[in-house]
Amino acid sequence: KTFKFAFQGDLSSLDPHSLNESFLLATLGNVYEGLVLYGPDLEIMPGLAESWKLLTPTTWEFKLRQGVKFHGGQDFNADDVIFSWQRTLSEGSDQKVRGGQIKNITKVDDHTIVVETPAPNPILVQDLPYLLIMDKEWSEENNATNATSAAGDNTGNYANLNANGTGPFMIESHKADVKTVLKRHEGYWKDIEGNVTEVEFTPIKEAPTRVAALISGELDMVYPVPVQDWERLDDADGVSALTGPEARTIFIGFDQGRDELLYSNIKGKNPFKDQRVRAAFVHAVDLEAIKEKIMRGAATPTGLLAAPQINGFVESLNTPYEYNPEKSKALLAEAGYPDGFEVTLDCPNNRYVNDEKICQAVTSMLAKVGVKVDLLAQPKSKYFGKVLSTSGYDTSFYLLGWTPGSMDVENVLSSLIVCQDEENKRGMFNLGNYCNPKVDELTAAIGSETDQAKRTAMIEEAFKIVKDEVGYMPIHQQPIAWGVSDRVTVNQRADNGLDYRYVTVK
Amino acid sequence: MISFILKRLVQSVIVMLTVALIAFSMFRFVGDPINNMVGQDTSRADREALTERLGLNDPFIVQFGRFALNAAQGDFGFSYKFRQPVNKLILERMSATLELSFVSAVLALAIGIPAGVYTALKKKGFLSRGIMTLSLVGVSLPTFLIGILLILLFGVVLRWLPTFGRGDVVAIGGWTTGFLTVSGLKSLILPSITLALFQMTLIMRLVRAEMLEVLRTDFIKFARARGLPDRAVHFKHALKNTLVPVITITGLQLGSLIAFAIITESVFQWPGMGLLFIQAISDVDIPIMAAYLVLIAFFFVIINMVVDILYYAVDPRLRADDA
Amino acid sequence: MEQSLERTRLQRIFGSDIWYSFTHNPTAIFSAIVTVGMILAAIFAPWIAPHDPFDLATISIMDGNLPPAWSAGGDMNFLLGTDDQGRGILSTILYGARISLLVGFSSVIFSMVVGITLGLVSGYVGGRTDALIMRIADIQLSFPAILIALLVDGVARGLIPSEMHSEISIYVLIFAIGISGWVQYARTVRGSTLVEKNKEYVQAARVIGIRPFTILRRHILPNVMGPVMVIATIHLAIAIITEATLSFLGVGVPPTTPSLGTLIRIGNEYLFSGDWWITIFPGITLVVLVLAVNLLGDWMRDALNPKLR
Amino acid sequence: MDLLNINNLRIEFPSRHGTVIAVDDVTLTVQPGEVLGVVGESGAGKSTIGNAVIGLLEPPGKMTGGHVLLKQQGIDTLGPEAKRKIRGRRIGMIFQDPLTSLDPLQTIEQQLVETIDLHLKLGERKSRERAVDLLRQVGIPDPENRIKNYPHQFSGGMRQRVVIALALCAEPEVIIADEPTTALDVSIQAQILELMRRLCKDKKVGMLIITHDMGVIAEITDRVAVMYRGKLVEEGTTAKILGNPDHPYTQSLISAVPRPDIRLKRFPMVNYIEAEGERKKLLDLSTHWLGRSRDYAALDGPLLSLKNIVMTFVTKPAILKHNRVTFNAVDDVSFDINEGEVFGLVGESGSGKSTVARMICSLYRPAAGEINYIGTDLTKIRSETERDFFRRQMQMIFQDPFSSLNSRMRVMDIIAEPIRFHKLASSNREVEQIVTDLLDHVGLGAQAAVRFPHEFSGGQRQRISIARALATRPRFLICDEPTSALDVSIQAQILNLLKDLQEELGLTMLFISHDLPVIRQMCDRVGVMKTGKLVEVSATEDLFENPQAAYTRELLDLMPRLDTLSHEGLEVEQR
Ligand SMILES: Nc1ncnc2c1ncn2[C@@H]1O[C@H](COP(=O)(O)OP(=O)(O)OP(=O)(O)O)[C@@H](O)[C@H]1O
Ligand SMILES: Nc1ncnc2c1ncn2[C@@H]1O[C@H](COP(=O)(O)OP(=O)(O)OP(=O)(O)O)[C@@H](O)[C@H]1O
Ligand SMILES: [Mg+2]
Ligand SMILES: [Mg+2]
Repeated sequence: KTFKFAFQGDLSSLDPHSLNESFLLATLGNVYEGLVLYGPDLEIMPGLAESWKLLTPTTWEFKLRQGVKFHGGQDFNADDVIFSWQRTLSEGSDQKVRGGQIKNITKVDDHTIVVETPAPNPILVQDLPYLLIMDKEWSEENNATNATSAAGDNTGNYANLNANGTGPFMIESHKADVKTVLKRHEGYWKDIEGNVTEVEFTPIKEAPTRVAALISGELDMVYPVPVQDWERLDDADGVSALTGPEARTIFIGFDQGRDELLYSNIKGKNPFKDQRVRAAFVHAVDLEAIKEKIMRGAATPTGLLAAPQINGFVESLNTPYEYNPEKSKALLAEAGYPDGFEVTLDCPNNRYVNDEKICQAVTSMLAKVGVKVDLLAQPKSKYFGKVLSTSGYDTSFYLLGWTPGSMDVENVLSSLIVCQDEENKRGMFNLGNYCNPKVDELTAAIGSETDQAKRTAMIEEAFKIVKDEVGYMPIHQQPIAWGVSDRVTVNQRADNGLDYRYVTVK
Repeated sequence: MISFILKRLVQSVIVMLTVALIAFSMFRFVGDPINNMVGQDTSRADREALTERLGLNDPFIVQFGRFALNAAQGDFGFSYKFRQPVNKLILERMSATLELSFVSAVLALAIGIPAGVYTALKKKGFLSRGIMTLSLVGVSLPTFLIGILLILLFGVVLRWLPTFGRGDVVAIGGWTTGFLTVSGLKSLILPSITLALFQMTLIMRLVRAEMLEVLRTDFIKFARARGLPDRAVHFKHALKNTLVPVITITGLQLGSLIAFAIITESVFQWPGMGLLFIQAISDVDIPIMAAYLVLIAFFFVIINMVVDILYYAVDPRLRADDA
Repeated sequence: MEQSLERTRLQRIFGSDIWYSFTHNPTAIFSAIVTVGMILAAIFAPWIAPHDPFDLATISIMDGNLPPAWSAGGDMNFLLGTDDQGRGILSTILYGARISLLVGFSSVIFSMVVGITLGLVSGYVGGRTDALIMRIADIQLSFPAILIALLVDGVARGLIPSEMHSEISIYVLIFAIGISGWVQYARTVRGSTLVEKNKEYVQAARVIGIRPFTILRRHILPNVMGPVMVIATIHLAIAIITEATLSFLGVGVPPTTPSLGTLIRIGNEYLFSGDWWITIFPGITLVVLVLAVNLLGDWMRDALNPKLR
Repeated sequence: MDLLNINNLRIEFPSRHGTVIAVDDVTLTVQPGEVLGVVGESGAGKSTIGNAVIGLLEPPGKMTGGHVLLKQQGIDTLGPEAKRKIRGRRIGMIFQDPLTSLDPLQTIEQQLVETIDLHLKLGERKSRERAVDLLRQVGIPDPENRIKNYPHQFSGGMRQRVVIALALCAEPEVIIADEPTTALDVSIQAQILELMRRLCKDKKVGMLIITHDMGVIAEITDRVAVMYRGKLVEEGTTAKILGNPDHPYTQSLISAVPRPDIRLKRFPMVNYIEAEGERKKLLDLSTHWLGRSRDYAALDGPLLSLKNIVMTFVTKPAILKHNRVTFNAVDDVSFDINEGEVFGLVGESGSGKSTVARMICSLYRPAAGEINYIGTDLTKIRSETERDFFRRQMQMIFQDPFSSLNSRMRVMDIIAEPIRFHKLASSNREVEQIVTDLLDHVGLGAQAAVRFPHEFSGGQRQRISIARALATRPRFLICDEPTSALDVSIQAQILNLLKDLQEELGLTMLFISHDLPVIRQMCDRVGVMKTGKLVEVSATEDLFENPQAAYTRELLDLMPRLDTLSHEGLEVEQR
């Protein structure tokens, strides 16, 4: 049974360590496997490791699965795990962050290993699903022992165009950006729910074309589908929209670090340093309207920077700030800006669902309380080229979206909320440099607290502070929408990942 | 003639170098490639290391020099995104684009020229007015819109033709062709029409405009006086005298078809060079962009050379002043 | 007939054959009316338009995607419906036309002037000059408007203070589109010039001693304008649409002040969802405009050629 | 039975500047084997008749009355396809403007073969043979190679002969020849006329020949029709019309025919004026604009002297220099022209006369030799500004009045251009004054100023270019066939004007013509050219009385004698 689908982006490489990007990992997750796997609902389940247990706060023992074979027929064993881990740390690898969670791996026997972490790490396994395991021998034969780097010597790496994993599917043919065909790996160690024997993936850049291809019956599934097209899909016969909230949170940030805003008519001081101004902003924006009109009712407005699917999500804090223009005006006046001020909003226009539209809506809502926003909407490469740390956070007011790679709030805190800190690589995506020492302490503690109850408490406290200080303007969890033909059933994961294991073709 | 061609080839090298130079002076405005090459969690240190390794911190003149040197040895580097040799990527795509632009160019000429002649002859005619007007609707709507509408009609509603891609292709040596399979041919139809529409209008109107003038010349009058049949008068004598501008424009258009059929290729997800290029722009895949622009420069020099040669072929009066 | 020898400027205009053939050509009159009408409508948009879609404080997202007034769920305030941000399509067309027309016409004129001049020179002078200009043309051709726009925009942003960015963006557009268009004219004109320059009437002019520049302007130019007109009139449409593409790339006008092209582009995203009016109305506007301009161009080409009158 | 009938033909050219009635109620007939000559004032409507007969009137022209019958069958009413069948096959047409009648992008061969094959269905090879043969008959040297050339590589006369060949190639029943010999030297002319006469007599072809050359009329026509202002004023046998014409216009026309035998002081003016004083009286140059003082220092030595100039053309371009086929159109020619002198240049068509002219006004750069004008070598001058000085002094009347006028400019602007450029007039008003005045001198009314070149007859265009040449008040004037397209009356008027300018202001002229009588009347010295070489240079009278070179004698013998013309009332120049 063949399953044909299209995605907006393409599979830039077959090397599981080459790029830390969700689509690539999700796709290769069908070819390669980690010690643990994501279940249908992002829950962690045993993968190449049958079981694991904490020996000391910083050491774990993993029992590896026996009798697993790579597509090439090689046996899977401890050496492969160690090798793969080392590979993630190799020059050119983009998995250094994951690899970095591990200090050392020692081989007990062929199917037992002990993993050592630099610090106590309660959520180590959270980081393992996408630490994909390659075969040592195979890699050495084809001297692909280093990850395919985007630069320098070992570009053109064998692993870039070939794959040899333990997963249920293996690469039949791969033409970058044109078509990739996978077929079922018969010797897979476990039988799977799905009945697909062949998968055909084509990247289709333009949304309308994608949708057309689905409706015309050429494809069994396409994603993402623009929210405004859902109704159309449901009306059309033979296809329907499969939707759900994504684990990604869209939010707007303020530059609270600088003493004067880069892009504003207020000189000599930084209005965003004033909590009242930030409060005024959040109260001026009508999240419901955005949900109804722009997201066609599909988004879930939020008050928290972490989505419900994320480990450590805090229900109580998830209620959005209330929409209240009057209050907003009052606050502005109080803060000394009775008739507002000007500021530039940086916004991507091809990164998140309807990102540009959201920015426009926010712009006009703020206009109503007297704040004149100049909207600078750009394609993602230019946008990120401007706002990120590498270009010195060149922004005053920006829209961003975040899914924690580890599916744990700790990542949210340490990337978005703690003070910018170059040395320790923390707060790198805290583009506005919201900074509160207390929160930093808490985050540090959360990182190493193994007692779940204590941990949860600290998480709540941290997020409470952020929310009270209006560190950010959370917008919503954006929806995922897949267009699926009635011929097939698929499982939609909240990280927008498609797992062929759960695809069945009627 | 040979000397002429040689001269051009020499010039083409200079042109390509200049293009590369300008290209490199411009890349930093296109965006920051790094973000497309690493995941969000990648630390700044690693990002900067990568930037360093790619030599993106060097002044553009240095980057250019490096590029030029390698290019001289036929090495255009590796794509940042695909981590594959750029030559390979571009070559893979070339056949798709060339076939598409070939077909649509043929369409444009095959329909545009006769239509132009007709509308010129039947200046006030009802039909020709109709043609003139309709053709304009074609150009005044964005290619993207036209593409989508065609897809909706023939792909979704009628389901006659594929909505995207190139269908099955047959590989002959390095060249993959869609001409040999049914699905390949079917998938050619919509994109080539979309592309041809614009060229067609342009060529048609050019031919018409020129014809109107030529038809009034004495030699046409004399040709009639000799009793030549209309076909001969119109196509052999009149049309040939209108060709110089038509050739020019056709050349240019063909060039831009090959180079920048970007919108059409992305609407139909046609795996051609245009698509590769626009992707490269949005991913800031500098090696691809650089190599591509240089290649295109070469294309244009060649095409325009052919055009100039055609001038001489068409109009003997121009040969005198070429020694 | 003698009076025709000393005529005031006005008489020259209204006495001219151009004017005469214009007044005797309904198509020309009609399309002229349409064109001028649109231009005026654009200029006086603030007075004509029911709303000011560029004033964000007045638009409300809550009336986004309303269908035209006459269809179910339509709203009388928005005759032609609204777009996703709740801007009245009618008003937006009127305001957007300002941008589109400005960019369209200016950039086309820009590239015409540059192209024709260079074309004439390289065709007439020939030799090294010709080679040089034509190779520059080849270089130019290798860069799509998109890249040029990015370059120009980048440089411009580098040079001028940030608060002025929004003002200059439109000139960036005009320049970028203009510069990427001139080659078409240059090469066409050059081609025709090569043919014309050997004709005897040019030699006659040379014998009189007329400067090459004047010969080009007065003798050759009129004889090579035919194709130029064709390209220019069609080019207008392209320019207007390119503007939208560039704006999307963030180098043009911001999305809060959509042009015709941008409006169409926004509409494209709603083709499936059935909000056809967002695309169709601006689309029609564009088609009509282009039609009118082209018909006008056709007429003028014939009118300028005494033999065809 | 009549072969061709033209009954009560009336043709109008409506325009917003009033309707021109080009032909007004003209009736003509041509018998099989007969040659009917049509003479008359330039602009009288002769060509228009021709065009009307084969149904190719220039828009906006239209037949508003009358019929055209071929063998009693009306052909003006036929459908386009039927008309097409007649053209070329049954009626051969030679247009007045041979230089623009050929498709510039097709070789002579292609055009001939195409036509022959179409009508005679001979097939490629045979057609080609016939084509070469035809070219030989019309006297094109080495046709086998020349047939491969393109029109622009041919001289005026050669093109005209190609056109004739094209018209004759299908052996039509009727031939309409509009000024077929204007650009031909007497020898070729004689040959062509002979060819045509034979056709008529042997094949019973009827011919309607339009010409200004009374010599030609005398040579071949059986009957002559005289036209004036669109009307047919007189018709009769050739002898009658030439001998004792009835109509005053005809009389004055005949009296104005330049005499081959004797040199007159002035050309007799046509004194027939139908309307009141339209023709210019003798103008008094001392007061006239054309006569305004010229700032020329009197010089010793020749004004212009050519030293061994050579012009080489490439007839077969090739990559490598050595296998290019080239030939010398002008081969080592040298002569002087003194201030105030009229130097005639005669010679067979294609002998390089126009090329010489073009080199003098530096349109062509000589391959060798120098051209000294007032001591400066023009071939050395590089910058336009330097050249200006000479440009103003040196003007040229082009051989082809059709292509040397910019069809997109009004006559007013065409003539005003040099005046404006050289700042010869202070105000716009004055410029327009001058232009009207010039138009008047060349016999075109002021209303011509607002019209465009294509609205004029051949002769009228010729006069426009003459007016343009005079507009700079030149010191040295090059006339390449200045009057070939003019009827004798206009010709007389213009030649007199030139004579006056020459005598009173010392205008120097290089006068290229095939019309030996005119040469005799105009020139002080004459040079004879043959195949690019100058075979003889001598004073006019000597040349005519006792020619030296064999070729010159040949020319003079062939010069048509108009013995029938009466002599009385002509003042012979004493010398
Ligand atoms: N296209 C036109 N529009 C207006 N008037 C025209 C046009 N063509 C010719 N005429 C006028 O018709 C008249 C006759 O023209 P025609 O060419 O028949 O003269 P012609 O007898 O051949 O003179 P020539 O001997 O100089 O050739 C002229 O007065 C001319 O001005
Ligand atoms: N551009 C050219 N290329 C090749 N040969 C040419 C070119 N121009 C003229 N010739 C040749 O040069 C010779 C002289 O031409 P030219 O026009 O001077 O003759 P001419 O004396 O003026 O004859 P006519 O009296 O018929 O005009 C002719 O044989 C002609 O074929
Ligand atoms: Mg005539
Ligand atoms: Mg000549």
